[in-house]
Amino acid sequence: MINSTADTSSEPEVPPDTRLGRFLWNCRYHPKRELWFAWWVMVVFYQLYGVLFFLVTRVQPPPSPAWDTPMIVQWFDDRHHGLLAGFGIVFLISGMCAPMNALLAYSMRRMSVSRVFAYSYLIMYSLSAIPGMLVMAIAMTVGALRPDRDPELIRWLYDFAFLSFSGTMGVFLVGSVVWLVAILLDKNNVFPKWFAYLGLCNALTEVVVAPAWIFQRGAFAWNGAIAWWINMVVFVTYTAVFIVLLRRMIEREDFGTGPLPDLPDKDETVPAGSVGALR
Amino acid sequence: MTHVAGPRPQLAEKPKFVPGQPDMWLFVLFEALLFTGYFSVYLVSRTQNQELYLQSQADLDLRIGVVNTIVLLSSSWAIARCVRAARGGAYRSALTYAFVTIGFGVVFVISKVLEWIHEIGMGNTFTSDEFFQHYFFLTSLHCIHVLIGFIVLGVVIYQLWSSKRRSQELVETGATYWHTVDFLWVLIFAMLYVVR
Amino acid sequence: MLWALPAIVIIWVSAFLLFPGFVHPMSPTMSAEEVAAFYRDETARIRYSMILFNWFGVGLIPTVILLAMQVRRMAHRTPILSYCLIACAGGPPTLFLIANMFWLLGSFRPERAPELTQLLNDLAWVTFTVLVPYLVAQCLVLALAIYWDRQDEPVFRTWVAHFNLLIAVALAPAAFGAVAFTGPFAWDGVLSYWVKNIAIAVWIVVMGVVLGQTIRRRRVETTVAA
Amino acid sequence: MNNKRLVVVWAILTVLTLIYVWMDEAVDQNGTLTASTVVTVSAIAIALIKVRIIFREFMEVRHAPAWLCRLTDGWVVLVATCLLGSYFVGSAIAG
Repeated sequence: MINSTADTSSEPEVPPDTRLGRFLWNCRYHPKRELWFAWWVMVVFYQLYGVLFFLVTRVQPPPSPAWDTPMIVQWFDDRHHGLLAGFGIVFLISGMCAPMNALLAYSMRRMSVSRVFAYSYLIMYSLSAIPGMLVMAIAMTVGALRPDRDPELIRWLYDFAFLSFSGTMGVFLVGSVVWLVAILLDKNNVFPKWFAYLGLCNALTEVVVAPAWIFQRGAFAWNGAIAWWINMVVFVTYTAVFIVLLRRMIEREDFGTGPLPDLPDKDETVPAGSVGALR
Repeated sequence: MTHVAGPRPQLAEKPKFVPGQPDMWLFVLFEALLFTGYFSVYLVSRTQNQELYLQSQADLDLRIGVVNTIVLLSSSWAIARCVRAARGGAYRSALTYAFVTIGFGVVFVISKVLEWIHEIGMGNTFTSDEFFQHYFFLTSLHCIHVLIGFIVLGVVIYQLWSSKRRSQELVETGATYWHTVDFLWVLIFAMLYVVR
Repeated sequence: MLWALPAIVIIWVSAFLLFPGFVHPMSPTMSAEEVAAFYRDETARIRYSMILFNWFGVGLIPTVILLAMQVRRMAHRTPILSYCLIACAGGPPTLFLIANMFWLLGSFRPERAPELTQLLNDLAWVTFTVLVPYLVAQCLVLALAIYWDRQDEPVFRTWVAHFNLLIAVALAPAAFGAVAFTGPFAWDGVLSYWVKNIAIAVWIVVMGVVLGQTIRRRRVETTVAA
Repeated sequence: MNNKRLVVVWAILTVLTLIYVWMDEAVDQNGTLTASTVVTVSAIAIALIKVRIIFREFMEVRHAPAWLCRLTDGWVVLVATCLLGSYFVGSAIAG
């Protein structure tokens, strides 16, 4: 899989012809293997995240906070196995956040800005996975664990899960702002400036989530049109954009400290010697 | 950097250019679409419960809204003057206009806060009914944009201050942001105060 | 910082032995009344052992940061892998502290309704059992970093990488600790409890020794060079 | 020249704002608000006209390359469609 993106810059003595061989070669010798590793982990993580949250556990799109207790118990009963197994996989894979955050932090390190940005972002986003995802997964797991538990307690777990998931705002808000300020100050041209402005939109959606803590129904509840659906659109756009931009950053990476060079045109193949010189 | 598009011979006497970073225009359009989303949600929920919205809307004072709008329009005018002055090299006057813009912005924020206090005094809070949910949501989200606008204007002033900097591109980018704040308010004003 | 590790290990082992629910791990099949009775009868031991854990639960962070610093010295082009380790460092202690709080809460008012005590106990055990994701990621990243460390004098020997892979495999089943009430996957089962916790203990001891040797070797090198 | 034009634009925008006050007076009966499709549609229309003036004059789209003109105009149309669409669809659902 990596070879499809990485074979443009392979060394002249690249031996294998098979896909697998090329993949192994890339794993061993590719000069950007660490970056591609982190990038692929990020892509796979988001795919799994979508599948697990939307299809396996079916906790997204979120159910209504206005439901009465029997409905909520019923909701847990319908998803009993999906929740337990799905969140088991979530627990297994959520460590994949680490390479992802490392890559984002690296993008900031490659900029001409202070190291403060990279390290702040790294710490903030490593922290964010716990209240933003794992606490939710734990509450859901415990909720599904004993269907015969007192319904009121199940309802409490339901609120706990969705509010911790939707209502964790600050780390993402400040994290996006850190990233966008770094992009705006950067002189190395690592990211286009419009991505910084898109980051501002994303940061503002985190502000918009806040009413989820207050309302049990309507557009501002945790499943509401404004607090969930519009935010989801922005978040998905933002994520898709930064995945593509990070990919381009890795392709342009020259391991220097100056401005990142632009990509050569598609028809113009990278001279193998330049990569050889890099190594 | 973006003005180097160059004059096109077949067109008018002036060269065509994008004001400010083209990147900022993406923000303008994206953010405006986002607000369109919020307005659509508002309009749909409004039609579902028309009576309640009309009743609550009666508690808003249209005159305050009009004054707010005119204040922001004036600030928009001032920043447009600022851009023209900076382009002409009249940096002192550009600085003055930038400060006038901030002045109008501050007046806007103060009048907004006074209006909120007034509404809360009348018992209309964020949680009191659906109309006021939307009212407080839209106005405060817009107010956050104004506050970010102050930071942007700060950058503009910083650029204009010293002869070492003076990037016309950044001044224009900042102005574009501020106009966005203005036209978003124009839309919000129509949505909250006028629509029946 | 490494000299602190043995002390931390001793404290952890004693807290582990002190907590009445660890040596014979509490079964998820216990009824609410049994759980409540357990918290009522063993209040003191639960409290003191968990306070001890609360004090020293974060003790592993310096070790992971030391590992990240060693990874930084490896023959890599980017600091990404050491960033990964830093990103992993805070996760397990934070999750453990959440579990720790639920246990302490459970023992704070043991006379409350048994259902509530059972809920706190469930939360504590589930959190404790599934805290593996960052540990797994940490082991895998470290293994990858060692495999990619191609130089004449690698920072760590290759067997350390194999060892980390093994530990990652041993830890993985615990992520499914809530799927079953009985059998090896249950939170008191062979895989989710014994294999996982022994793996963590072995990892700490082995990596502590390896780190100690590496740092000493490096110190000798720098003094010779100077 | 340029500056005068800006003042004129500002004046036009202000007058358009004041039209709202007149509309408001015209439609309401002694302070009670009544629903009115005409007011709603014209409020949205006037707002979008103002937005377009701000685009063209204040934000200098007038001098910008054609793609930006088309983009902003297209955007105004898009917003108009969304707002009027949600209003009418919403009304139709409410019956």
